[in-house]
Amino acid sequence: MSDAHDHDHDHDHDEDGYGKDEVHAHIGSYKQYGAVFMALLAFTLLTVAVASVHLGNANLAVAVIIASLKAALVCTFFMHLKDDNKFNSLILIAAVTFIGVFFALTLNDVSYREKLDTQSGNRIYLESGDKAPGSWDNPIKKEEKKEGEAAPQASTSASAAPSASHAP
Amino acid sequence: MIHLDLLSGLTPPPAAFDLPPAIAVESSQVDWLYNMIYYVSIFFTVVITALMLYWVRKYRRQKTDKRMETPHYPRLEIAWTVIPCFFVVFLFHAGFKVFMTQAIAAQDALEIRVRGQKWFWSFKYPNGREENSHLYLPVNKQVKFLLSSSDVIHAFFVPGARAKKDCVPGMYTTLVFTPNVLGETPVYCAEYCGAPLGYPEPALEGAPHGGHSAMMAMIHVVPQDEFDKFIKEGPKRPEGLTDAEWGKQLYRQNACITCHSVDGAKGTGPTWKGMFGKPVELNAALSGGVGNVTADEEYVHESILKPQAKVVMGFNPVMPPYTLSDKQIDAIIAYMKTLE
Amino acid sequence: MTTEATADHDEHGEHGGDPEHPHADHPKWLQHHWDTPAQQFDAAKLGMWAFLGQELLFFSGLFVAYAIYRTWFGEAFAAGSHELNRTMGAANTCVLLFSSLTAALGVRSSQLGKKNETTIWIVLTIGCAFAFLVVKYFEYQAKFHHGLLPGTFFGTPRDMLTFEPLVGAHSPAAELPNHTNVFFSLYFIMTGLHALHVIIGIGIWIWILKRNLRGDFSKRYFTPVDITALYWHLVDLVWIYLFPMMYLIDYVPPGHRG
Amino acid sequence: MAAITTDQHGHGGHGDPNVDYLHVSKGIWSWIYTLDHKRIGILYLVSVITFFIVAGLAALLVRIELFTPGRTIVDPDTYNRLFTLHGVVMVFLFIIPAIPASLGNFVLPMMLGAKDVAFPRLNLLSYYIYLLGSCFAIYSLISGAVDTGWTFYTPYSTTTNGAVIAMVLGAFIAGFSSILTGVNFITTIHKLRAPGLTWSRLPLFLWAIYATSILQVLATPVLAITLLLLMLERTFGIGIFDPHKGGDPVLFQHFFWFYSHPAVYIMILPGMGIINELISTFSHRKIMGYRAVFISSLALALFSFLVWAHHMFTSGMSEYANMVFSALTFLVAIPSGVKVFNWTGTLYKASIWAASPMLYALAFLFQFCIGGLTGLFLGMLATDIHLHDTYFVVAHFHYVMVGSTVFAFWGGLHYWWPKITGKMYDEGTAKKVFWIVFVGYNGVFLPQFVLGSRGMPRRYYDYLPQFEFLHKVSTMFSWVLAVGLFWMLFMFIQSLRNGKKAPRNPWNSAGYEWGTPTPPPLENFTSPPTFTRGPYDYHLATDAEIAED
Repeated sequence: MSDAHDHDHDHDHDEDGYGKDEVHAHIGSYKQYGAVFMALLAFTLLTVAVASVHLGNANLAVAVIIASLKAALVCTFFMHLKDDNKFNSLILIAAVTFIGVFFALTLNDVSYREKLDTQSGNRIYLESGDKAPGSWDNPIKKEEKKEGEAAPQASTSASAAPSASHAP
Repeated sequence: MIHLDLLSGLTPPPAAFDLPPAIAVESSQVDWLYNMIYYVSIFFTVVITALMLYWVRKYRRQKTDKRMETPHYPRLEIAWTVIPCFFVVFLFHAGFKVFMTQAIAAQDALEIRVRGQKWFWSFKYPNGREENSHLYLPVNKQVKFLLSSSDVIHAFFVPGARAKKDCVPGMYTTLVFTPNVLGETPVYCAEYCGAPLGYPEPALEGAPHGGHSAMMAMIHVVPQDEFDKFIKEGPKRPEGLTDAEWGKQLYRQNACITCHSVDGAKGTGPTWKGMFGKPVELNAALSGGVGNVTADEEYVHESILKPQAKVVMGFNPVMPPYTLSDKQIDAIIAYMKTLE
Repeated sequence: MTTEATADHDEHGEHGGDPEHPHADHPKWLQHHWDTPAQQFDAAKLGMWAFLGQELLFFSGLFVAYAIYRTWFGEAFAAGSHELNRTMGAANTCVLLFSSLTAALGVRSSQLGKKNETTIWIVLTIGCAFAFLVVKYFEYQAKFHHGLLPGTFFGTPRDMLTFEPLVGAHSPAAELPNHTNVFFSLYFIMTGLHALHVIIGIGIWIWILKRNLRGDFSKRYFTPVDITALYWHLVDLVWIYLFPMMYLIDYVPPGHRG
Repeated sequence: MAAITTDQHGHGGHGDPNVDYLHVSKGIWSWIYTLDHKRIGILYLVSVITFFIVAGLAALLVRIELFTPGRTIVDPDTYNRLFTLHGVVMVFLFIIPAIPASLGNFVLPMMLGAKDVAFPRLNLLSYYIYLLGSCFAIYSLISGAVDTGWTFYTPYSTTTNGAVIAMVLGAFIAGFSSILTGVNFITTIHKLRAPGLTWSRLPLFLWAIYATSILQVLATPVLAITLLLLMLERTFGIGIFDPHKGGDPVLFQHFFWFYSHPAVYIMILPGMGIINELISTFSHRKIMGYRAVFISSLALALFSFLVWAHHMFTSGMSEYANMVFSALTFLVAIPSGVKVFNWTGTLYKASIWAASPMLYALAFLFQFCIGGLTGLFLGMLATDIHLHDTYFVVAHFHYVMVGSTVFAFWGGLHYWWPKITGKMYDEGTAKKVFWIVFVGYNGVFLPQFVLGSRGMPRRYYDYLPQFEFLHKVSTMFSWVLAVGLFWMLFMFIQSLRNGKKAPRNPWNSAGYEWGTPTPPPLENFTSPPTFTRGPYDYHLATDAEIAED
């Protein structure tokens, strides 16, 4: 994958030598940049409109897809990835893949903190409402905290241990 | 009750290679895996090192150094890429299977709540009874530990059972094993949790010093009937000890010693020497406006159960709340009275 | 080596991200260890893209934290998100998209060697950036006055400049569900860090403007403008993701999650 | 080349080809403002070795304290600050910049046949950012160091006193130096290869540096954001990692290890790269399975991003994640195995000259076997539960970091010393020093495997009496290691003062970097080189190229 290749452009600079001597990237027209900008604005309005419609779980997915489309537009046209050296796109793809890995494996841990255990009928996270010591003490509700917190496990306050927010 | 002669003959020199003597059912499987990888590693290291040394000596550079090309062995390359894959997948499978035995508890497991705190362990039995630094377990009964911590991350490590799990503040984690050997086995803290200033004595007799390294507890595996008898009566004064002596023992076991000195030396908390019955100047801002108070039974009682209620001037409100029974607090007060 | 060169490479602040802009004798902008201008241009672009990959990973850490806390405290995030002003957020998005357009057109005119047109586009980009910061300032002020502040400051309305608590100002923090302070902590870190990158961007654009007015760039040498535009597009890219994630959260009660 | 006037900064002009880079310009300014990758390499080398000595002394004090149970020389709090100092300075200020920034900076352009790295000023800027970072770290050490361990786990790091913010800021800034070096090297390897140097002729040291640069660029920013969040947590109490405010301490561990596992590959990969050069030069043969070795370098770089949470098996992570990470961790064993088998295979039917650099390479092979294979114990869930956070882990990572990377660093230093300084060190002393360092090093860490299996936890100030004997053995051997290392330092200083003048190619190597005169001129090559053969093709190399002259 040697990339000492030259720019294969039809520009008039044609001195030979180690690859194309002069630097001349592809120059887009006003119309092209304008069109991309309009598309970006349209997507922004779309994502705001979709957000007001209550779609349940799909809302997050749609928002991410629209944002990714806008990001792709900016990368290919405004950042010239379309007519640039292919290795630059490879760097972007590598960065995005490793971010994906980071997301996937961390969420894999966080969202399954008690899944595996349910098959055997008991839970790692106490649903009995006992707060784990050192857990959430709501900074705003100062008054309730003062007299409520006698023994660490005594009070059965409303919010269960922070990460047991799902219902079974 | 087994005599508490703690650490002298504690862990006899390790039998299987260099693992501590096993005290749980699951440990034998872990030992088997450990020994298996141990042999595999020794084999590969010896083979590679022997080959290296032999070839280095055999192919020493001669005067006539006829530099020929390295031949190419594609099949060999593929072989030593694919074969380790199988071996490694087997290792993963075996490891995961044994790991699950220490993660999933049966329905009727004995549930012990373990709380790690800066530099001592406290255990709570199903009937609500709480003990520090000592844990009594019935033999051949699966135990499910519910671990938590109230300040920083500690780790409940029982080398004998090959079991370890972090105690994380703000969430519960579980650990499961079945002790099947009578006797005592140590519990260490495996996650770094700092150290107190100076060189105070540890909560557990004979344990090392230094905070994180002092955070040791003792598990006593006792026959079932003895465990039932122990669990029924609450913490009571061991025979042959006066109230004051029991108070002194509790002063050690509950790690009061880490912050409160008895000889007047300055520590993280106020000294107990000559404190009882005298007026105490409080930090009014932190004690709900109360200026000063005399150190009587009621003050000591409240300061043990709700330490943040009244804070002595010049000290930080860092004392954790304790759940001691009234008899235990009276014993501690008796001990305080002897400290003039 | 002219002092210009040494002054060049430490004006980016400690990020110092952009590979420095080459200066040499024949022609003036071609560094001695490069054989051809094309090689130098490709190298600069490649180095810049590596730096942009790094910036993406930098922000990804925050987005992972956001994702985790949103799975745990969905209700608090939705309540927090409704406290934010959507129109201001949308306006900011459009301002940044427009500044991305002007940056791209600035690069285009610089490639064609039109010095004056490039100046106009760069000035427009800087203008949009300032507009973005002004809108951000008012948004933050609203949060400060409502006491929706990160961590320990959550719940006590404060004045933005003096940090003095505002006596008598009502803070909706008490009515918000538990854990909403986590949302506002993340909100302030992510948008704050993004605003810091906008400020760094403005600094670089002003430096590029100075060099453009001085006539450093030509049809054969426009790399600095191109690279600064790349950095600016990245800043816009991060906001493209930040806007829906922060402002457009819709809460799904656990029952629905099935 | 036309006679080009030498320039005060020693860079603008093209430097006189027959005046070596050390004498082309004089004076302190020529070092402070140098843009020559060779001088920047030396600047890095000097700072890196100074930090190695500082952290090494801290390690000696830690070992002396552990000589006897109970209090030996320091209080528990000081002991905690000592081992944290040892950890932080060794990781962030020594071992990550050691090979890529010092030896890599020096040798990379020469191996590519280039005049300099792609962005010389960015190279100098990276060095000054590294210095700025270390100033913060030194300030933190002076004002009563940090007692959190080099991992800064929350909530301990956010609740303890001590100059945590200064140390964390130091590591934060030093991270950027690592990122910019990575950017610089990736661009150089892509864009500045001499004609004829195709990808399949690239020296394996450069493949390793290339893989390391990818890791440096794509992993270090996550450390930056983690440390930034830690600093915000300590100053404003934002509650991201604080359970009292709804945060999650295990999340910090995810963030920290997402960087720190690739970081341990940033440490080992350059070491592996140097081993390729040493084994090939001193066996006078091409590395066996060149393609397999460079692919496994890249594979290691890729896999290192997938396995970070095997540091967290007991941290309260879900069992589902434990399963996934344990499976992925075993992927990493395959490329390492391939490399070791190929290195050993190269020795077969070679013509081996066991000079002092080669001794370090052979020791690397032995010690990397132990380090790598003990990784199997820790990758497997069942045994890791018992062995995690015990001295077994301490011994494992010291075998991989010191036994492999630092031994390779010393081997590389011996190997390129004549090229860097133009002087030879005394071969006899070097061999004696090697054996002392080898015996001392293995004596310190082999007993710690046994300590760990017996359940001795990590970072313990005091221990039970049954562990005393092995701690005594380990501490005594640490003194032997210290003697060996000081003697090595003295040997190098001695060679600077009155070592014999080094010939052009003292090791009869066919490597590209030995094509230049020793020490090389400013532009590395008298005339721009073109390469017609691979770096290890001894069967194609002419006698003139190999000869010492």
